[in-house]
Amino acid sequence: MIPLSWYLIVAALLFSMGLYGVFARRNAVAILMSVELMLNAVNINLVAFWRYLAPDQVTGMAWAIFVLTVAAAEAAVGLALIISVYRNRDSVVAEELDLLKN
Amino acid sequence: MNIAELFPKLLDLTVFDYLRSVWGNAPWVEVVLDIIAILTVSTFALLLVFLLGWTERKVLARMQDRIGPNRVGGRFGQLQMVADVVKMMTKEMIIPAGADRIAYFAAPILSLMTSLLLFAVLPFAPGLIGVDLNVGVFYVLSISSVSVVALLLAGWGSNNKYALLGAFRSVAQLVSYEVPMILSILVPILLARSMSTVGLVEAQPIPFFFYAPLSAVIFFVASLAETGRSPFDLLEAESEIIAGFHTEYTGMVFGLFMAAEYIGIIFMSALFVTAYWSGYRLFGLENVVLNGLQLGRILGFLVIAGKTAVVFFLFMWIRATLPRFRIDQLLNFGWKFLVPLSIVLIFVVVILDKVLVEVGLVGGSNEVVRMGIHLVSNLLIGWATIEILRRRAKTARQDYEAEAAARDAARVTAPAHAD
Amino acid sequence: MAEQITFIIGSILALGAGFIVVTNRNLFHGALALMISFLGVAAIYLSLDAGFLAAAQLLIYIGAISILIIFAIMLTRRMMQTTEDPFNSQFLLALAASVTVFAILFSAIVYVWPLTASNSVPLAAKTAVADAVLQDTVVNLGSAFVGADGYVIPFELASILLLAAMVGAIIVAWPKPEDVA
Amino acid sequence: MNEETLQTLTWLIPAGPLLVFFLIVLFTKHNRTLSWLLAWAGVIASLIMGWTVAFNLFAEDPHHLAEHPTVVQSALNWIPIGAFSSGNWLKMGVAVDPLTAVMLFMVPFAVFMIFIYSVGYHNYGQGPAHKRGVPPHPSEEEPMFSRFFAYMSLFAGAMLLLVVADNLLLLFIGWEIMGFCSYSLIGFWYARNYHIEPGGIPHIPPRQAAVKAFMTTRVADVVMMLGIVFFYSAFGTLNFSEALSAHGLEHAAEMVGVGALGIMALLLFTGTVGKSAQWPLHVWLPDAMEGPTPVSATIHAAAMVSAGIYLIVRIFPLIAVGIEGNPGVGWVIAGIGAFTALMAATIAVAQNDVKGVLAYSTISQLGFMVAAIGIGAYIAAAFHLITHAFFKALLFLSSGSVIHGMEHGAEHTHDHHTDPQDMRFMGGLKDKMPITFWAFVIGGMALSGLPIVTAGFWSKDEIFADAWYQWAHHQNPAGLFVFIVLALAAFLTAFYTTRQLSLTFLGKPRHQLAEHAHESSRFMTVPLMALSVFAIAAGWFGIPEEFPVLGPIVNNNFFHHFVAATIEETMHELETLHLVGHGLEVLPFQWVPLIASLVVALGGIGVGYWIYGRKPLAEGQPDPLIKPLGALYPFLQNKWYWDELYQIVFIRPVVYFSEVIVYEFMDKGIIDGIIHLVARTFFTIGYYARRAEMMIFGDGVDWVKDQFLKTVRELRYFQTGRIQEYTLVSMLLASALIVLILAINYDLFATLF
Repeated sequence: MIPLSWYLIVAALLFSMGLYGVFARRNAVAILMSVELMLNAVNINLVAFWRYLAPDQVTGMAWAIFVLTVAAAEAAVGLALIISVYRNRDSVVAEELDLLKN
Repeated sequence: MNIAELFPKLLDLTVFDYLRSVWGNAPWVEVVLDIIAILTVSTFALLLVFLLGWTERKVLARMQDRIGPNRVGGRFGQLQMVADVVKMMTKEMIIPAGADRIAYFAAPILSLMTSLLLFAVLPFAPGLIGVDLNVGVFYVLSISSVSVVALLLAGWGSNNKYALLGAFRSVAQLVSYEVPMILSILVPILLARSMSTVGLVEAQPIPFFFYAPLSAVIFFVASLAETGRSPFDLLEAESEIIAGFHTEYTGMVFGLFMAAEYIGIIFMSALFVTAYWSGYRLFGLENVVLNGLQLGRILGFLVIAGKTAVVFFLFMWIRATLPRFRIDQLLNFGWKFLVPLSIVLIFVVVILDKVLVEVGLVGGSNEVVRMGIHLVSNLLIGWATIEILRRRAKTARQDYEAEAAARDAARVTAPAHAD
Repeated sequence: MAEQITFIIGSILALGAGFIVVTNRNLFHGALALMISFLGVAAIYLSLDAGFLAAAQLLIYIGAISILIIFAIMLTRRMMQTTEDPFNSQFLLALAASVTVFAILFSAIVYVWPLTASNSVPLAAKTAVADAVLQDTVVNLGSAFVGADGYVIPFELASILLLAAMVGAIIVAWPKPEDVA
Repeated sequence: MNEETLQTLTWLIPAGPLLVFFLIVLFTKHNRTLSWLLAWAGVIASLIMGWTVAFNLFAEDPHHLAEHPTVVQSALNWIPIGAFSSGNWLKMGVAVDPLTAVMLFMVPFAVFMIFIYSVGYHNYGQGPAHKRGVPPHPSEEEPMFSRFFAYMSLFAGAMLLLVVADNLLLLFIGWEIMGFCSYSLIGFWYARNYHIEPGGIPHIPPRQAAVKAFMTTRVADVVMMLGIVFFYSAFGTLNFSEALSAHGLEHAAEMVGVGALGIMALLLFTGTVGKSAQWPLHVWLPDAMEGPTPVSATIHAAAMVSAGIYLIVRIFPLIAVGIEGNPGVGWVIAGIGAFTALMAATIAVAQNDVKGVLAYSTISQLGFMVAAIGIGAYIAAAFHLITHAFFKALLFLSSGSVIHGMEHGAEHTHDHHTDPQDMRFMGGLKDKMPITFWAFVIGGMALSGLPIVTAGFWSKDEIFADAWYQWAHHQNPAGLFVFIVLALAAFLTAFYTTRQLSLTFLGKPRHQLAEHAHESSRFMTVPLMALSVFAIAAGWFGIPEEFPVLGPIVNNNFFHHFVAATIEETMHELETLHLVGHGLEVLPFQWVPLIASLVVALGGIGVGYWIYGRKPLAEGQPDPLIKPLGALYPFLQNKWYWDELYQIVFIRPVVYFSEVIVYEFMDKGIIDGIIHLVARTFFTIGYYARRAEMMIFGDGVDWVKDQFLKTVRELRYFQTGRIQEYTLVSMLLASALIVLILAINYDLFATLF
């Protein structure tokens, strides 16, 4: 049997990697991809908790589906924004999008 | 283990049980059996390509008043496909300069892989199925949506603008037609109250085609588009973008794409048969037992093979008959016609069927009444749709004619004002 | 046995491909790796008896989101010089931060969880549950989503969210008239 | 009618107009006839269902009602709280008790009348409009006709939702939808502009008025939301019938204390202060007159301001308990109400805008109701709410008709510069617009409280009676205070109403606009006539039984018994629990308030007629009050300078604060100062280090100094505008926090070391 903590650790690793991508990547699309990784990590947690702690209820699954929905919406809007920014500023490097500085 | 014992087990599908009894209960046994099953289904699917590739060439030739393959392997060119495969395998594989090699090679593999994966949930005969998932149809849809990725990879990896354009087009087409396909196959799912493919077949003493012919037609059209068949063959429209996403592929790599395409077509035909034409069922043939031998299994398999062949013939017929759509017409047709129609259809079917089942018109002799009512509602919707289309076409034609007349008039009077 | 294998393969795919996603210079390959990572997550779902969610993962993440991302990459491909550094100036600090976060999560899972969870919560083993219950999960999920005693409001809100996101995305990405000319 | 049918009907009451909103927005394609037909259909459906439900309750036995006040109760599970299938739900539902029933009688009817009127008001001309977003000339059609009806339907639907809501959250949802609708309707003519001559009365354009109304009510709503949160935490539910039962209140009083319940009542009351335009948040309402007149009628009669009063009437048991626990609460509510009533009445005396007078009279009358609640006159407040809604709707619609007539005059004379709303240019409209005149007279007399006949007299009289009873029987000084102040306000009310009537209708036309005015179309006059009936007859249902002569004849104070049934039982139980001093009381007949109300009403009308009506103003003659009032007159005319005061007290300081304190002082001074200080310190250190290095060390210190300088420069660019860096920092801080919490909670340091 696989202990629950293994799933949690895999999810934590995936989450931390995604976090690193969000912090350190220059390209906005890459940041978005890292965010998707983080969302996936969260979903692993939800499903793992569902299966281990409350398999007779649907709460975990339901929330996993909601996360999926939100991820889809987020990707659509995020990518639209990136394309729009690219059109206006000719750049998708997050560091260069710093009109708010100082 | 001997062959004499094995053969009858093959017929009544207890061969795996037999093998288990021979090999024991070691953990590796299940893994080996799984691999055997996977290999069997995949090999079967791949072998079908040989048969159907040849058939299509023959049929198309006949329809175009030609003879078709007639040299290799005798009068009918039976070995033409074998020769083709040998040719493709021996051809040089040319990789374009600047290709993204990972994407370039991942594409055909992914393409073939997704096509083969689809066969896992296809019920060939009673009890003869790779795996009976309770979300079988959903699985099919998920896998076929993954196959879109293969086209993108091919288009990007080839480093060729025609390939990339072709990939863009293909993705637009496939993603668009996924929607009506999902929406229309919801109708049999709702009627059967099951997403499993076996559940679909089991729920069809009367084929669902007679319940919802409109949904069947939509599904058929969408599956034509999903497999990139004529008249939706924009994926490879030779006259416009050379060969679409597989322009840069040669040799066996191209062969993989072709195999994947044929397997996809076969599967779509088989799924159509499963969802609307009661799959392997035909007047109880699938349950025949002769001398304790499960003859029904073989008969059921033959039944679904026959039905699939008919649908596949329909595919070929359409390919030989209809001209190609333009990309904007294609997308408009999908989004502005098929999608709304199938949404309306789903609403009607859901409400109607809920009412019918609540009233108790389900099962046994009542099933005919249920079918009749669904059929009438479907035909009504179809008639209304055609009526609406006819009127709109009429006004559009009148507008166009008025415009043309105005243009003509302008042309006649124009010289007077000229200069 | 099969479950462990699925889990291990899934984890390796998810984590390995995830690593490629965050480190790769070539964005397109990053997107491919992302897809593989999603596939690995789907495998993890399978090992958790959530077949429906695995299929949904394929359909939505690979079939929709990944394709969307690849499209975006292709549309902004002029910016995709693989020569330039994929990381910004704070990558070391970022590394430290994410390692810290992982350390916190890890210690929470390994050290703190056993302190909080009473012994009644089974951590090592899955709750034994009949196959029929798992088979019914999809049915229950369906009725929970549309039932009055379930998630019908959040479900409808999610659909409105998707609709709004779709409209918003179209409007945001729509070329302005002056851009076209 | 069985219970289930009633439940279904109640759910459907707000559904019609809400649905119509979407239908008009999505499907009518600016088809004018279709739009108003749809809007009518929606509100008629609400009217039929609302009256069906209301009359079902009217027919019930009051004693039976008193035992089970909530006749209709139906709730849906809304959002699961806690684990799925744990059975904890946030519920949303509808409920109907007698109070709801009288509102259901009033709201849909008044709204329907306004809808009928709106068709005539907007649909006069047939030609295309010259511009969107400004009032169309009489010969043009309103270009945003469909939009108007869509918003109005949403408004009506939200009000009905608020009325039938069985919990505070659903009520708040309706409340906020109305806030949005009032914003978009007040600013309906968004492109309108005014040229104010220097020295004239400040006059803001509709779009600013809309923002002002929205922002002012928002201030109150934030506080109200705090109240809702407090309510939930104290009662554990937002449901009225659960929370405001004797049991629920007792429980909450034990939980948080009686004094805290008073605070909660005040927090919720703040919502009323904003919505019902009480001092000090009354400033938005007069400017809300910038909307089309039907909107003014809706906002000030049927819907928006009534909602605020409805809220405090609805939560009356809570307020009563709060007052008992802390009499200051009662003083605050009664004081604000009474002060508002008097202040607004004085302002109304000096207004020249025909709608401006009505706006201030609305504020004043709302003050009456709030003051009534403050002294515990529950039924009187509810009664005045209903009668006021009828006669104020009538007055607004009549004034709209007058303006309309004046605009016809403007169209005829091509004079588009004279303000058609200014009463100084009117006069002599009695013969030109007879129906409007009589409607205005009936409404005006109801507002003045003309004895015996009109509805306003009976409801106002009841407030006086309650106030006097508080003083005479319970020796409550608040009662006397309210009594005196309201009597003054009532006198002024009668006075300015008579002034308005005289200026508008009597004498000879003082301007060519008035000369060419004529009666409005039937779409506008029919609602006036219908509302006139109610402005008179609504009062007859609340005649006290002991009233001389009339009381024994009618012998059935229907309204009193009916509405009292809502909380009679609860208040009785609360009395036995000693949470309130006394339950709902049946007042004995008292001569003092009756005489007072007769005197102020007749006196006000008399004085008004003596000054304005006896010898109507001639053209160009100044207002006769200007001379005797002296400096007071501009003070009143400029609305006590509240707007200017707020400009000085609130707006300028905020601007100053953000400009000077935040930007100049904190940003530039402290933050930059620290950075500069650090820089200078290290620079100095570096300087001396360099000096030292010259003598002692060499390059090593140079390097150190460079590093210091570099760090300092980095520090200055701490605000990078880069989202990634911000997230990184916040993540690090969050991590530190989590570690800290975990460490404290689980004594991690002990485990680790």
